[in-house]
Amino acid sequence: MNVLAATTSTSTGEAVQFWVLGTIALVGALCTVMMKKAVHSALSLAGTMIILAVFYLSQGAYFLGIVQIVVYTGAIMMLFLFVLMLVGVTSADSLKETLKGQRWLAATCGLGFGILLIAGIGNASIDSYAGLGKANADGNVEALAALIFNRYVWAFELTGALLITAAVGAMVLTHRERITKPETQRELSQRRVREGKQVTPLPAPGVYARHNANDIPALLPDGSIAEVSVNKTLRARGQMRDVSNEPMSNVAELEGQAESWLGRVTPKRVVRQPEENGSPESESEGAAK
Amino acid sequence: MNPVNYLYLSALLFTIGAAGVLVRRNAIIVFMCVELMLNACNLAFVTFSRIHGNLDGQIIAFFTMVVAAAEVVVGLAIILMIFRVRHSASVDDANLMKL
Amino acid sequence: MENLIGVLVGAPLLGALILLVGGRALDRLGHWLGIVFATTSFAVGCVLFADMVGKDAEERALHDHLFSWVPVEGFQADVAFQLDQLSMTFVLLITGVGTLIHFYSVGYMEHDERRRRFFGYLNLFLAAMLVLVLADNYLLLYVGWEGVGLASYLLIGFWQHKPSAATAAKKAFLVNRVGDVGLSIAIMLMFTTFGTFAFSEVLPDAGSASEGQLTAIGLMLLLAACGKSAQVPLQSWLGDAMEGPTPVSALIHAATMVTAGVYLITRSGEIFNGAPAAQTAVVTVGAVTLVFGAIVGCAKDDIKKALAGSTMSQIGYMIMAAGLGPIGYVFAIMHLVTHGFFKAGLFLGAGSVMHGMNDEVDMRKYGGLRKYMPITFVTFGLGYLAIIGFPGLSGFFSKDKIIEAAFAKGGTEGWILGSVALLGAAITAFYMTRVMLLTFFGEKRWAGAPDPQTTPDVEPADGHPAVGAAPHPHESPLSMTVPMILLAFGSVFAGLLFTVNDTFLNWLEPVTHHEHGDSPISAGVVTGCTVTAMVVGVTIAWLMYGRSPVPAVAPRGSLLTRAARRDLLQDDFNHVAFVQTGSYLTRGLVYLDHKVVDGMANGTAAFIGGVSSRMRRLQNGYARSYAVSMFGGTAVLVAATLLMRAVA
Amino acid sequence: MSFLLTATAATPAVGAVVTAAVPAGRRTAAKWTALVFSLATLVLAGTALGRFDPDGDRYQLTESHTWIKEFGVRYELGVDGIAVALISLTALLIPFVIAAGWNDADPPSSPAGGKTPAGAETTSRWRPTQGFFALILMVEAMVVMSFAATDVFLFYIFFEAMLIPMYFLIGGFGDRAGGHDEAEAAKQRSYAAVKFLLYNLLGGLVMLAAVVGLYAVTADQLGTGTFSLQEILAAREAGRLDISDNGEKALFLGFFFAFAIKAPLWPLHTWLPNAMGESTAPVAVLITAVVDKVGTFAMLRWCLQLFPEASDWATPVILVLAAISILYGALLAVGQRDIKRLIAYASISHFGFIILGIFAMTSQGQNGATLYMVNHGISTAALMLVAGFLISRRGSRLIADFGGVQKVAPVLAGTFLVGGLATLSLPGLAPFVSEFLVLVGTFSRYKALGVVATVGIVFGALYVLLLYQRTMTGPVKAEVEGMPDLKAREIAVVAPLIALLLFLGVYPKPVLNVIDPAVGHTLSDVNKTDPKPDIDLDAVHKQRKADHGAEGAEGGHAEAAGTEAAGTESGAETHGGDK
Repeated sequence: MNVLAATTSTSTGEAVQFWVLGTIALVGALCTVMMKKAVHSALSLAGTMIILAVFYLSQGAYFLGIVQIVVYTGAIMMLFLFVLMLVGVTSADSLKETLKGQRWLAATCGLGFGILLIAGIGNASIDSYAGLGKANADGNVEALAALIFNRYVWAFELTGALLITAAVGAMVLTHRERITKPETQRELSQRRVREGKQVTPLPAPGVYARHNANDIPALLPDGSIAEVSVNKTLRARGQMRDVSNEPMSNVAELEGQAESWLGRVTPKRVVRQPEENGSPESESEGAAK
Repeated sequence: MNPVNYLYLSALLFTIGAAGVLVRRNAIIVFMCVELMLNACNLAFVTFSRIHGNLDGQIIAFFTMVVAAAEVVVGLAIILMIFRVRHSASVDDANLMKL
Repeated sequence: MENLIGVLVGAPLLGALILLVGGRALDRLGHWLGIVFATTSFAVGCVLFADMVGKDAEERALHDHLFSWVPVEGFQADVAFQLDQLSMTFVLLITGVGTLIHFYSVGYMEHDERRRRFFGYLNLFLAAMLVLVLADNYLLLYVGWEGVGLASYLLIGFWQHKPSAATAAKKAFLVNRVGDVGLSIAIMLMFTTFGTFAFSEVLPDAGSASEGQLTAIGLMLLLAACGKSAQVPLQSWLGDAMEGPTPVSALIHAATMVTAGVYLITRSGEIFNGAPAAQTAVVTVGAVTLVFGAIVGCAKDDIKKALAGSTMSQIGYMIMAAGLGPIGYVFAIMHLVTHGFFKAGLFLGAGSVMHGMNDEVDMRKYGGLRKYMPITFVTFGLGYLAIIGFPGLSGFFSKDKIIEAAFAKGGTEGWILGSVALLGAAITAFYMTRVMLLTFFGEKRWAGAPDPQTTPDVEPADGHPAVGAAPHPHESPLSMTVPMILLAFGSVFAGLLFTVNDTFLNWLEPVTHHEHGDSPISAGVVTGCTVTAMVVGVTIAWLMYGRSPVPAVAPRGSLLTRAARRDLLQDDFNHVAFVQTGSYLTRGLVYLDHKVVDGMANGTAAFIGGVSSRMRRLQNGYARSYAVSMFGGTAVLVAATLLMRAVA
Repeated sequence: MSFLLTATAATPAVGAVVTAAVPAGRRTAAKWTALVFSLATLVLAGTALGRFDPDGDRYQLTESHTWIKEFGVRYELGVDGIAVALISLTALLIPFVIAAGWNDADPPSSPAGGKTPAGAETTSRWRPTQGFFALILMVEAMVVMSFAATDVFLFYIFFEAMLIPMYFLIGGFGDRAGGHDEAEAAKQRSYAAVKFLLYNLLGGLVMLAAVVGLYAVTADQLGTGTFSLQEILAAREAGRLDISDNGEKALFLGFFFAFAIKAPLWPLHTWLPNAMGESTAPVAVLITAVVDKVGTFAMLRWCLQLFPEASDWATPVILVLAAISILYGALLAVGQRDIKRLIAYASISHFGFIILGIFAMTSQGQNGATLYMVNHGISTAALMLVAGFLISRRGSRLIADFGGVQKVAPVLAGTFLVGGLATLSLPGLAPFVSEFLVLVGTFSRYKALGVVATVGIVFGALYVLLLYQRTMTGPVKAEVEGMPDLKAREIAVVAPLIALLLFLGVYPKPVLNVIDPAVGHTLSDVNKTDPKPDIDLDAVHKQRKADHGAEGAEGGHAEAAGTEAAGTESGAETHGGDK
């Protein structure tokens, strides 16, 4: 932007841009750290990265600015989201600290480190800057290319090798080699019988016709829920919606009506206590009923 | 405004990222915080490039990005694998380093 | 002729080696081998003596350099022998008496299954003693000095199964070691003072050293002499050394080894001549021991211990004479030689008595033995007359000369020393008469009916004491009596032989340099006093033990008697002062080593262990905890960098 | 350039590998392999000794190759008289150690019930025998390298690496516990091994810091850092290397600390009694007669040569510590109840003498100290090995468990006594010469210390004689009854050692001739000359001659004495001529 060889101050426009976007970037960074859900963190980070890309552009690093958007925000953050999707939400998302004193130590170190860095930068007393006018004279991309393919070509080649290795490594890591013959249906059923766990097929989720969503466990004859009817991932995330109280209370209500209709004494209503692993949602739902 | 302010911003972002690494338990978020730290460094490099008027800083930032990309790929693959085995993405669960 | 000196030493050394390494195969003729080697040595000694007598006084000394022993820069010690008149005297005494005692031992040790070993040790002793007197430098002398100590250790403890013998042997070696410290330091002092310790270099020029240096060397030599010659304050081992077989007591602890101290002082005469303070110390030690030994000798009921006290006392005479300087050296040696004869004879006599009495040593259980052992009685009696200084016998001449020399020292010192010597002579007469009366006169006091005619003559089963069985007194075999007779000849005639024409004086004079002292009283008066003292001593003893029967169990006695029986409390003193303190010190140090020195190391280890087991908790396995440490570490590094830059 | 030293060190190393590779169940083959290799080493060491010319260069049989160029580390070997004597000692003792430990690592004999199948199986699979002998050979290889190395770094590597086989030898093989609690014995053993390791490792680490420091100093002052002794000495000679006073002191202390632990010097000694007490007698000999010698040797070669001024500076303290060692070790030996611990404390006393001799800085002292190393090796080996035979017969190390052995096993008692007499430095046996040289050397410069050290010989006699009296004399104890006397193998082990003790006691000149020039070099390194005697006898003689020149007899006498004195000073050659 600035074509002068050595200047002390940037344009006002850039200053305004810095103060506004810089604040947003900071907020984004803080959100990345403090958001409870990983998805929210990822989105905040993406925002911060885009703002950084803008900063790159405004500082004369055009190539990097574009790369930042394309590679970082576009590719890397998408990868993060993909993985998030695969992994899903876990209990690790909880913001509750489990290590004693970890937070205090982290705060102390962070604060100390930040102060030191800032003090160091302040100490450096850079009042003027050269600007990239001269370096970018033939165009930023051409100048970078000249450097990369001349002085840094060796490092560049190595980085290429690294990337390929990383790609192969990721594949190797995520790939599961089957080292035994896949079990046939017969073997599976035999094993089920041998282990005596669950011989029949798993129950399907949903309660009658009213709730057929995948996250709602089926009910057993006594009114309790059959957890195995819900997908394992959902269970791991704790996204199991227990609606057992609703039909139970409906039945009880119906029975009450029938009793009163028949003029008999209302039998004591049995209210099932929520399961231990019932998610907060299901708890609140139960309470709402 | 002096470009030094970018450096201050970079320092703050780095510190926030570092604090995130220390505080969060979800491996993916920890990873994101690491990315944040790398980005903070990149910002500093780009700013130095501008202050000194040569492009070496940008080159370094470029390489950092490439390496970061490689790191993310491998790192996420590892997280996935661990999740598959342990059904958890918490960094605290992988405490096999304990004596 | 020089080469014969090597044979002189080599023969018994070879004998010791063959006998000790040879094993059981030599058991049957081992003792004869030992005698052959000892006799060879004696024969060579005689040849050398004959050769020496044939030469002029100035040319008599022979020198034989064998090989360089310890060559280190300025420190040159050689294995080299020097045979002059002084050494010659000792060589003849050692090999002569030694050979006789070899013969005697054949009979005495007849029933001991380890006789071969005994002769090996005796040969070893001869070799070591010859090295001692033939060495041409102090370091080689030291080898002989410790060598005889070793032989003495082995022979005192020969009956190792007896704990008392083992203890006595150890005690003798240890006390001698204290003396050896003195000799070591003396040699070191010579080395730092003169740069050498060869007789031929140190002695002629001793005068060039300062009196202080000479006094220091002299006192250290005196310490050495005290150890080896059982002089106060290192006298305590000699009494216990009587645990050894009697031939050993005769040879080592009467005739030869214990007189090594006298040899050392005489040999180092030039050093003492330049150090009057050291000489005073020597005469003091001699005079004190003279009386000390005599008193102990009076109280002992054990015949060998009584004789041991006497030995101590007689060596006191010699040491005192040697301490008098040039006026006394010759007489010290003369008394040494005559004492060698009569004391060896006395011990052999005592051995003969014990041999016939089932190894009973308590004189109160003897009595009236003169009828059963006539030869022993006569030879013992001649030795007795010699030691008390009966006119005409050897002891009379040598002791008289010493007493004369003591008076001739002059001044108050001379009077004191002379009086002490006279007192010693009187006490000597007393205790020797007591021994004589208790053993050979009076009633028969041993257990069982004292009628040898009716009881079968049974030899004791072996050399072990079979105390309690009824003894059957009998005369000893020929191999024992012949040496006794020969020694008795020596006791009778040696003194006369030496004194006529001052033979002995002229013989030794070139080596020891003699001066005639001016005695304040005439020689005749001194002789008169000596004879009077002797008569007084004999009379008192006869009054006490000759007229009335002696109780078989010792009476309680006066305080002095009881103290004297306990060797004037020397062992009690040593026990309290050294043994007990030492054992407390050792135990304390062992405790200290375990608790403090080792404890500190272990404490450090425990401390580090404790700290690390606490530090281990930091390694909780949580990656985030480690990350905090890393982050904190980075912060510290940054801070340090900044600080360094701020300072620089 | 010859490869003799490399070969001497490599032979036992190869032997160790070969011995370890002998298949299980062929125990006897392993033993013979080890013995043959140790004898081959002895031959090579003997060749080295024969090729060594005492009057030639200071370092001979040198080898020099670049090893790690970047750090100036070289593979440099070379021996002076001291080193070649000690290499010979090592090579000499190892065959005896192996022969004495012939059955020490055999499988425990099966219990009284007879051979059970399980026991037979452990016997056929038993491998520790191979390990035991391989480890001994490995120690030998490393010790030889430590003696031969003239590169600080090379020396350091072997100085430290020695700890590993020693650790296993101490911790892995102990006396048969006999009637005692096997588990408790194993616990004590591992405690001793760990203590040995930790003490020596600590010293080694401190030394490592000093080694690095030395490199830094040479790199700083010479441009390129070097560990080579010869280069450093040459540079100092040329004035190119001048370590600052404080730097030299610090480096000296770093080196000395490690050597003082190894030697060991009071108060760093407490590992030795444990290590020697718990290990088998041959291993105890290995520790005290071979491995510990590296410590005292290193003081001579490294401390004095590299840091002469600092050595001078530290001398008073070291001498006092050495004197304390002498008395302390002897007094503690008196108070021991365990035979092997007693010998260990006696060794501490003897190491005090050696260190005293080294730092007295006189030719007598250092000659004596070096000779002492050799003699102490032989005498302790003799005493300890016989003690080992004694202990294995009774299954107990306690002095109180013995008594009257002399009666039942006279040869054993006799050899034990000779070993003991050598330990108390009886004249006529080898240690006397060295001990007296040390005392004279010390006395001529430090009178009081000399006297204190001399008093030590009384205590020496005390502990040896007490030990002999309590174990060998007196009435025969019931448990000792029927104890067999030494067997042929055992006599073959002890007899040569005793013969050597006698020979070196009477004629130590061959050894002294090898050592003496090397000591002269070392003394000139530290700029020390022997103190002159107070009286110059030559001057006295001249004076006398002048005074009595006219008198024939006097003059002649003085002249004769004078020539003799001159002969004395001009050294051994003259005496040889005289003869």
